[in-house]
Amino acid sequence: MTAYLLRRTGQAIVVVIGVMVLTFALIHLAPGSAARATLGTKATAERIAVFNAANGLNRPLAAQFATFVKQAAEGNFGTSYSLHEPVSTLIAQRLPRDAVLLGLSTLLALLVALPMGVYQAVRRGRAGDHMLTVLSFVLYSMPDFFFGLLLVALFSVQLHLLPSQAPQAQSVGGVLADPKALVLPVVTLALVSLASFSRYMRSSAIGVLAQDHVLVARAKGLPEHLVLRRHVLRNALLPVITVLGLAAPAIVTGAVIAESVFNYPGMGLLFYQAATSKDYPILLASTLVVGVATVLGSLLADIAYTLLDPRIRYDRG
Amino acid sequence: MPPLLDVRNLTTHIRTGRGTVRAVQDVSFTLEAGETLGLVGESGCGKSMTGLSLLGLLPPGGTLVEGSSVRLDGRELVGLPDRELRTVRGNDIAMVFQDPMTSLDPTKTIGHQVAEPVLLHRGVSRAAARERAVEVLGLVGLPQPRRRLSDYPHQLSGGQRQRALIAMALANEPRVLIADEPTTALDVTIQAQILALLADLRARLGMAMILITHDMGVTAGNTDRVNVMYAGRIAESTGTDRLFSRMRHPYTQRLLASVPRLTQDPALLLPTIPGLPPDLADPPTGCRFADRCPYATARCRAEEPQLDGTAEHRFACWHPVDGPAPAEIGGKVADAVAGAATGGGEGAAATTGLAEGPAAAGTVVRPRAPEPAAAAAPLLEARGLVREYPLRGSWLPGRDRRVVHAVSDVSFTLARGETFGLVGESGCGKTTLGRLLVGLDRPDAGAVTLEGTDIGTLRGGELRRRRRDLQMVFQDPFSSLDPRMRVSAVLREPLRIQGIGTAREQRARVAELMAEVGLPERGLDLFPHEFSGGQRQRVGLARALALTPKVIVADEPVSALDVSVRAQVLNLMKRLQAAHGLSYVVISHDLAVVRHLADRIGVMYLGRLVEVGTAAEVHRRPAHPYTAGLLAAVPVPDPAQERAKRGAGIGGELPDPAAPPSGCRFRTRCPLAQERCAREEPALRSFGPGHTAACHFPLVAPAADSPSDVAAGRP
Amino acid sequence: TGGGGSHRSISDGQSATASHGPVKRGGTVTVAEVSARPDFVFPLAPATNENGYNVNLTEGLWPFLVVAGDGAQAQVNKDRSLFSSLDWANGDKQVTIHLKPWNWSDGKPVTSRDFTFVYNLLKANYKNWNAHLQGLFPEDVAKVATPDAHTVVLDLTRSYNPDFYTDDVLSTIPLLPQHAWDKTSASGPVGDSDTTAAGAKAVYSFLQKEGAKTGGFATNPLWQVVDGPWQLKEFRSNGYYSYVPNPNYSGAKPAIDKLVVTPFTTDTPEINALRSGSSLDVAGLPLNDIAQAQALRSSGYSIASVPIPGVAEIVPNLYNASAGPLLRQLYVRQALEYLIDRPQLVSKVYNGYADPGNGPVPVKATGTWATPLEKSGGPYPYAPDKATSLLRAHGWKVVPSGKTTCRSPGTGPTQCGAGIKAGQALTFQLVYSSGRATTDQQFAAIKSSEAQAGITVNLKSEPFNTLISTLGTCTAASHPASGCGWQLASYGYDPYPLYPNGTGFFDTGGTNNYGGYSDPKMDQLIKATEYGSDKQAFFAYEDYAARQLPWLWIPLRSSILVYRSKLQGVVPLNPFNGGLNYEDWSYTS
Amino acid sequence: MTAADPGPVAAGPPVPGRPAEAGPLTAPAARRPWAAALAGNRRALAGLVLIALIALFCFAGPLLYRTDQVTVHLDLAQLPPGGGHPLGTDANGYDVLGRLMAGGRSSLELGLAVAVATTVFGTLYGAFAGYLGGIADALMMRAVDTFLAVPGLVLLLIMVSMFTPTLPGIVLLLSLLSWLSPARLVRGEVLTLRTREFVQAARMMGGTGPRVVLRHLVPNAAGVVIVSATFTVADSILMLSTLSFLGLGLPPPHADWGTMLTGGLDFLYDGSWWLVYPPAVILIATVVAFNLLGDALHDALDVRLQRT
Ligand SMILES: Nc1ncnc2c1ncn2[C@@H]1O[C@H](COP(=O)(O)OP(=O)(O)OP(=O)(O)O)[C@@H](O)[C@H]1O
Ligand SMILES: Nc1ncnc2c1ncn2[C@@H]1O[C@H](COP(=O)(O)OP(=O)(O)OP(=O)(O)O)[C@@H](O)[C@H]1O
Ligand SMILES: [Mg+2]
Ligand SMILES: [Mg+2]
Ligand code: NI
Repeated sequence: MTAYLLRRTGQAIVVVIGVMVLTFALIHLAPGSAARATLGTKATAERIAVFNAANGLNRPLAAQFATFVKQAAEGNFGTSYSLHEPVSTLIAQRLPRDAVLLGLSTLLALLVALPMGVYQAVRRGRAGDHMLTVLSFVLYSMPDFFFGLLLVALFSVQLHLLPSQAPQAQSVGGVLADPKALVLPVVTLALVSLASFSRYMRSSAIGVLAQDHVLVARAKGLPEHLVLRRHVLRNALLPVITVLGLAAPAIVTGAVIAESVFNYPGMGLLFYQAATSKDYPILLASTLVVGVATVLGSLLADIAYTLLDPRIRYDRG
Repeated sequence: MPPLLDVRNLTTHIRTGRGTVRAVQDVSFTLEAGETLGLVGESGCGKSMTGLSLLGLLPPGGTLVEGSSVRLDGRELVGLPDRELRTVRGNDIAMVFQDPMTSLDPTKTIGHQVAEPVLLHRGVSRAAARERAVEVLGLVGLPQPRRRLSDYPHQLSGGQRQRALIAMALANEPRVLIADEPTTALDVTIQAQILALLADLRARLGMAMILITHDMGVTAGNTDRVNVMYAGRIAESTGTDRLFSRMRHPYTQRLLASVPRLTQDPALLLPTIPGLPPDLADPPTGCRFADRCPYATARCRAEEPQLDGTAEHRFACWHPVDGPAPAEIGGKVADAVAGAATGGGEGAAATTGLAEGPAAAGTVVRPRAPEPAAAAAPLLEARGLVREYPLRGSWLPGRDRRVVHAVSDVSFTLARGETFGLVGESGCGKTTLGRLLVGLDRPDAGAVTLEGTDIGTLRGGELRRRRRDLQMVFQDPFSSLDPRMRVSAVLREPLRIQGIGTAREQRARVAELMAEVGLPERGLDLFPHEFSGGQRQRVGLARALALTPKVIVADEPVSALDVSVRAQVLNLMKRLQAAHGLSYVVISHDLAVVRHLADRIGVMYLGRLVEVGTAAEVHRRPAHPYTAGLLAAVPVPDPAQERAKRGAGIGGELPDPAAPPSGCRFRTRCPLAQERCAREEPALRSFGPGHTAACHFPLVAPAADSPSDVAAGRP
Repeated sequence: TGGGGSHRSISDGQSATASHGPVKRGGTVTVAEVSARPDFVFPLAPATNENGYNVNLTEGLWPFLVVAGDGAQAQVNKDRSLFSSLDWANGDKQVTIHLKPWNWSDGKPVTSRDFTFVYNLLKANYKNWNAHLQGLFPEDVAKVATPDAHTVVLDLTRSYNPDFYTDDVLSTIPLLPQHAWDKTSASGPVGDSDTTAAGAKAVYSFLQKEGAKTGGFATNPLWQVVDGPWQLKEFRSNGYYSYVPNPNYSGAKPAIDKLVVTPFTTDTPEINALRSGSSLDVAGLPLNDIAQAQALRSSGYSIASVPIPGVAEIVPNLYNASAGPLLRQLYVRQALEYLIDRPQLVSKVYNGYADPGNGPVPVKATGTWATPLEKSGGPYPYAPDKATSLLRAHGWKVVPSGKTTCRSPGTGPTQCGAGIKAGQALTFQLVYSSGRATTDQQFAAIKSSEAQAGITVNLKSEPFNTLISTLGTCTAASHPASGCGWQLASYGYDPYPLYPNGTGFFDTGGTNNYGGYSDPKMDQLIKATEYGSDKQAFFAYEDYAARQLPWLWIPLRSSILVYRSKLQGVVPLNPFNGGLNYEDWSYTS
Repeated sequence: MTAADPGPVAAGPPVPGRPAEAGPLTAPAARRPWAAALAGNRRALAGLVLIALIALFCFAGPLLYRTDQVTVHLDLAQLPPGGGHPLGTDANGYDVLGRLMAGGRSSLELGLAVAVATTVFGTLYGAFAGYLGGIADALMMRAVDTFLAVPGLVLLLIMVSMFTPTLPGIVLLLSLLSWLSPARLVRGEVLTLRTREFVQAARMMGGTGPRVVLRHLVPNAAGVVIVSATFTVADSILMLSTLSFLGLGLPPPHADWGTMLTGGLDFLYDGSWWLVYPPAVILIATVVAFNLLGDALHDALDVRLQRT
């Protein structure tokens, strides 16, 4: 197991370096100048020169990359061009809020999706399965912005039941203190990811149900609910963990939408705005953060997998 | 007093997308305490479904049809609410399944799984359930049961897992144990151990047992009575001895005859049952065996025979036979060759009625030199082959470089037209050796020479050309053919790759190959999945023949096939060899198969070749205790013989090939082992012409000639 | 003369009038801001720290010397401005500023020393000052004198049109508390560091550094010293902030207790919040949501529109490698303009809430400056047949709905023009800034109507910042440069100060003159508007620019404000700050 | 559905039909088992029928119902349904029904093009990585991981600023994001296929690497590939709508459902339902249809893979 984890960590490091090179290259390949984007319509040649010099943009790309890597290693991502704040501060402000929103919605999605997937697997081919299948596909197929707006139109505008915005507090505590406002964004994000989780769970549970050990459990006289809980759920969960681990980038993309629909400025919007205004420090730092999150996510998923699956846990040391 | 288990008119239907499968039809039998009932038959004839139906464990869409009745001690189980049925399952009736690899939950400890039924049915405390688990694990002979409790299934070997499964079934001392092919997935040696264990437990606990198997040998030694099933029905039902000596149903007769035996004359073809069991979604009217029965008449096709006869011996047949078929029924190899030459082959013969192949008797004239002269250069020679696989993670600093010793210093030769058989338990390196022989893998040391050329030194085009001479037939006919290619493309592929002939010539050759293996030319347009297992194995043979090789290495060519089909393929292999002067290396863990095909046999143990000799010699006068043990473990379809040898065979399991025992690798399981065996590695010694073995304490006296000559592996 | 004059009063085109109920003092007003997050509090923002929204934050704290816009009037707001009078002398070469006897929030008086403090800081740092206009303040100040604590005398290097100078220059200068800010470190003593160039640089850079620390906006003692009606109470990094009245404000104090500005990421959640009846009291309404008006009115809101002083345009890149030669031809620009149906765009796309965009001066927001030509629809009213004949007359084979190509190349009067090859098509790529449905509609319509004369306009929309990052200034000298790949660009609009002349836009080398337009006559006309007070000079410039089409004129939307009906003082709206004169607002009881 | 259940049948060699051994071969009905499995699957059928209807609507519809989807008619803007416009007109005066057809064409074309492009590239990439193994595989897969770790939105935003959003441009863009999943899937598949005996058989005959990959591995991974391609169509159509929402979609007068929906959402509250719900419904229906089909194929192919 140690060997396996060592190898996985090695791979993760390679990927993080890859992410740095890739984003750096892409960002600098894109046409347009950061100076003009930042200085706006009044960018004179003189000011552009000052800006470039101040931010080291007049140096060769390789040197810029070296500086970026060196500073990133020290945890210094520079200062945003357009927001004039240290990027680390910006991320520190926004990341936890996003984590709350995404964490809650993923949790909710899993809480619904796992039993739902197992239920569908058990009732495979029957009316209940078909209904849930179609339902989850419809949820999956709704563009998330449309879905969010529909919910707002119904629950906030029509019924005045729930606030149309996510909590506006800056701190995580403040966000959690406003559960009513969390409902719509969390539900929107959760329902959108519900579909893919439940599909995975369903097909993985179908696979497990077909295995002999389930038959053995039944032959022992175990009641069906115990068969499912003890012998199906955990086995079926394993592949889903891997999927979860890879979900980080997709979730970030989803977050942009939720953030703009529910007015919840987080990493997604920070990133989006940085990308449109060529705010290199934010762009680089946030892709790096997401990249690292993804890599960590799949690494953690692998570790979780290892812990949950004794076949790997006890594999030769 | 009612019988312990009384099954009447058990009928199970399964609704599926392609119609209703009548998996079990009108099955009735009784079972008394302490009795073992065998359920035998070909694959798909409803054996497992019968067992599952007794417990009410039907697949989705499955129902027990009106009129079915299962009484346990007079209590009707059919129609019982699920809650009450659950108190029977795992408590009064327990079941052991075929595949120990998948029958245990990989994420739960053995202790948990064995204690689970105890907790469930006995209402005892967790600690008490654990104690009971320890007890039964000890009972089934798992060493150090207490330590095993916290192990996970993957940490156990196949045999140990099967023991754990049995322990689980026995935890509540059930009155009836249904064992569904409990040993099919295991090695013969382990199979013997498990069967002995089951017999012992049954005697000690006084259980009744239903033993489901397709192996007539297993049936012979381990059952009191037998139900032969065919296409969802019982075809014949009687006491075991009577079944083997005085069977009445032609199906039983044929089934028995098609099993190759150690004692049988290899020159004779095996009798076969042509065709396949019917599709149970659409069973034929009348006798379901009629299509494959040599005695079938119009009545058979119109009218269904009922299971009738005396209480001791019931059978369902309009034209019962009386006792076993004569041995010559299969015909002889030479005749088969002649038959093929006249264009019909087995396939055509199959439909002609009485027997497969022309019935006329004749002597075999094998077109080969049976006594390879020492002077004649061998066709293929393996010299000191070594192949070791590094273990995962052994690159880490601070760890020893550990390797699996798959093949260690193996040498032997193969003469033209000869068949060399390789036997040994699973994991002893047979496949690895086979791959080395055909150049699919390269040895770490040693060399394989074909007609004097070391194929290890060949590269590129030269190697590609040389490959024509060496072909391989694989074990699994389901994975050895590309499922996306039509058979015509499969057979043309070798010709294309080697650039042999024009398209037209290639097509002609492909048609010729199909005829050669007894498949109709129409089959060329089909995909592999449209064939049965046996037919696919024929395609595999045809493909190997396409390049007219000199040597064919066949790795377990029949182990995935049903008995009846197995006989057909074995016959075909013999015929092809006779017709083309092929040399075979046949790999199998089944000594009977090897004995049937091979001229000489090599016995492998943990990567080493421990004994080599002519088939007859090895069988008659095994020198190595391992060979003797293997021979003893092979189940023979003869009740008397089987019962006599119960408990014989090899104990223990194959040691870890990454850390083989010092000295003689077999010493840990050898009844004759002494301290010398641990110190000193035995050299190959001669035990007669062409018979060598590596043992310090051989079962027969070695010949007096110099060992150095033998060490080179030259017979 | 002073700032105000009746000749400057314009009708804002809106009939919204204030309801006049009894005023109830107190209450909180919550204002929505869409993607406008201030991040710099020091009012003399350097270019590198300016994001366009900082003035929203600082205006209420440190008002400009001259405050533009009085209610709906496009004139100087004398009550809120810091001067009591401006006197021009010496042939409009000298201006005497009399300051009101007002106090800072810490009780100290606002004095002429505060003006010289600002002057000294800018003198030493103007190159980096975002609001700086080439050649104007402080470059054009020959001498500053402070005869007493409330009088400043500026001697200028040349005579100016007083309207221009008051409205465009003095309206960009706030007064800053020298007694609190004249230092070079947080703990250092307050002194007269600004009087030397080096000292002024040090003070500026200290204030610049402090001004960027968003965490300290509401707490740093520096920013607590204000002379405006408000004091910053709270500021969050996401752009949320709140004001409370400055208790020591010397002018008329605000009636409300607290003003909260709450940020929105996009229009969508803002509309949702309004519609769900949340706590928003004032918010902008995107034009394409104009249909929501009725629903909003019924839930207790009023709606008013206010024209934006500025000009919307399509900038032609006269020095793009492929489109430049075409666009340099006046007749091509004329044809393009003839094919834009501005009145229809105004009525259909903008529901009438837009300036038609007939020339360089908006007729609604700064109507007094609009010439009769502009008011009557501009020199190039929608006329597809004129466009067609213009092109034919210059040697083009016009294929309506097809591809018009040059039939007779050459430089003669009936030929296509220099650099245009035979068979060349009239194809342009137009980039515009994305995010507004009305803009998409407008350009789709323009594309479609240009096709009537066989002119192909390919559209590409990009977020504003992305778009301007690719917009390099292209001139005859600089092209082909890397930033000259664009052909036609429309990034929104350019805001005008009170005096809407073309400085910086159409003059050779002007800051916003991206397309490289250069015409000596235009330069001369623009200068004339800066220096003389002759209205004819302005009109001459305006009509010339309207005809010459340095840019293609297009309609400019108005901004629409939604406010709680019981909030009074919101209307009439002041176009110069989007109508957000919080200090005039109060609830009716 | 039960046919798909890997029940006890799987234990022994399967018994397809009843071709007599070495006797007459009865060819089962379907040559391609997945086609047969699909035919009997209601979900797949529903998906297929839906796709066919939508395709018919989009591609044949304009032949019957001609509208001008190029010229803006502001004077006809936002007419409610009725008269000559069964579904009204939009803010540009385009007939909504006609625009749904035109938009559907580009949405479908885009989805299919992306699916084809990513499938071809991803499959080859994954197949070679899996077949080559070792260092080459490790490097190739780390490249995939790298792309996976960069949020799709980053790539999209950067790419959008580099390319003018034209249909081919967007296809390229979305393909850049979508090839990763077929590549990973195919590689996984190839890793297991590689050990199958027919691959060894091909090598036995002297088959070369590319031959093994192209002739054996790729066709056998086809199941996985088809499933993933079907899902890619759905995902691409969805992604295009997200791009439009972010203002990065195709510029007017180009039509696609996502842009229509995004534009229509501005009128969510003002009663212009015909600008919101028709594009939403057809967009969702299309995505659902492709998902149903892909899901059914997935099930069907599982059966096949398990049977052979
Ligand atoms: N879940 C199922 N759905 C449909 N048909 C099934 C199912 N399980 C078994 N069958 C059919 O029922 C018949 C009997 O199957 P069963 O498993 O009892 O055979 P068996 O004798 O145990 O064969 P084997 O030796 O291969 O285990 C077969 O024709 C099989 O195809
Ligand atoms: N590619 C490989 N990598 C690592 N170990 C291997 C590899 N192939 C085989 N082995 C190991 O080598 C040993 C011999 O395997 P081999 O497959 O040759 O045995 P076998 O006699 O053919 O067994 P079986 O009867 O189960 O087919 C086993 O312990 C196996 O685990
Ligand atoms: Mg079975
Ligand atoms: Mg093997
Ligand atoms: Ni899957």
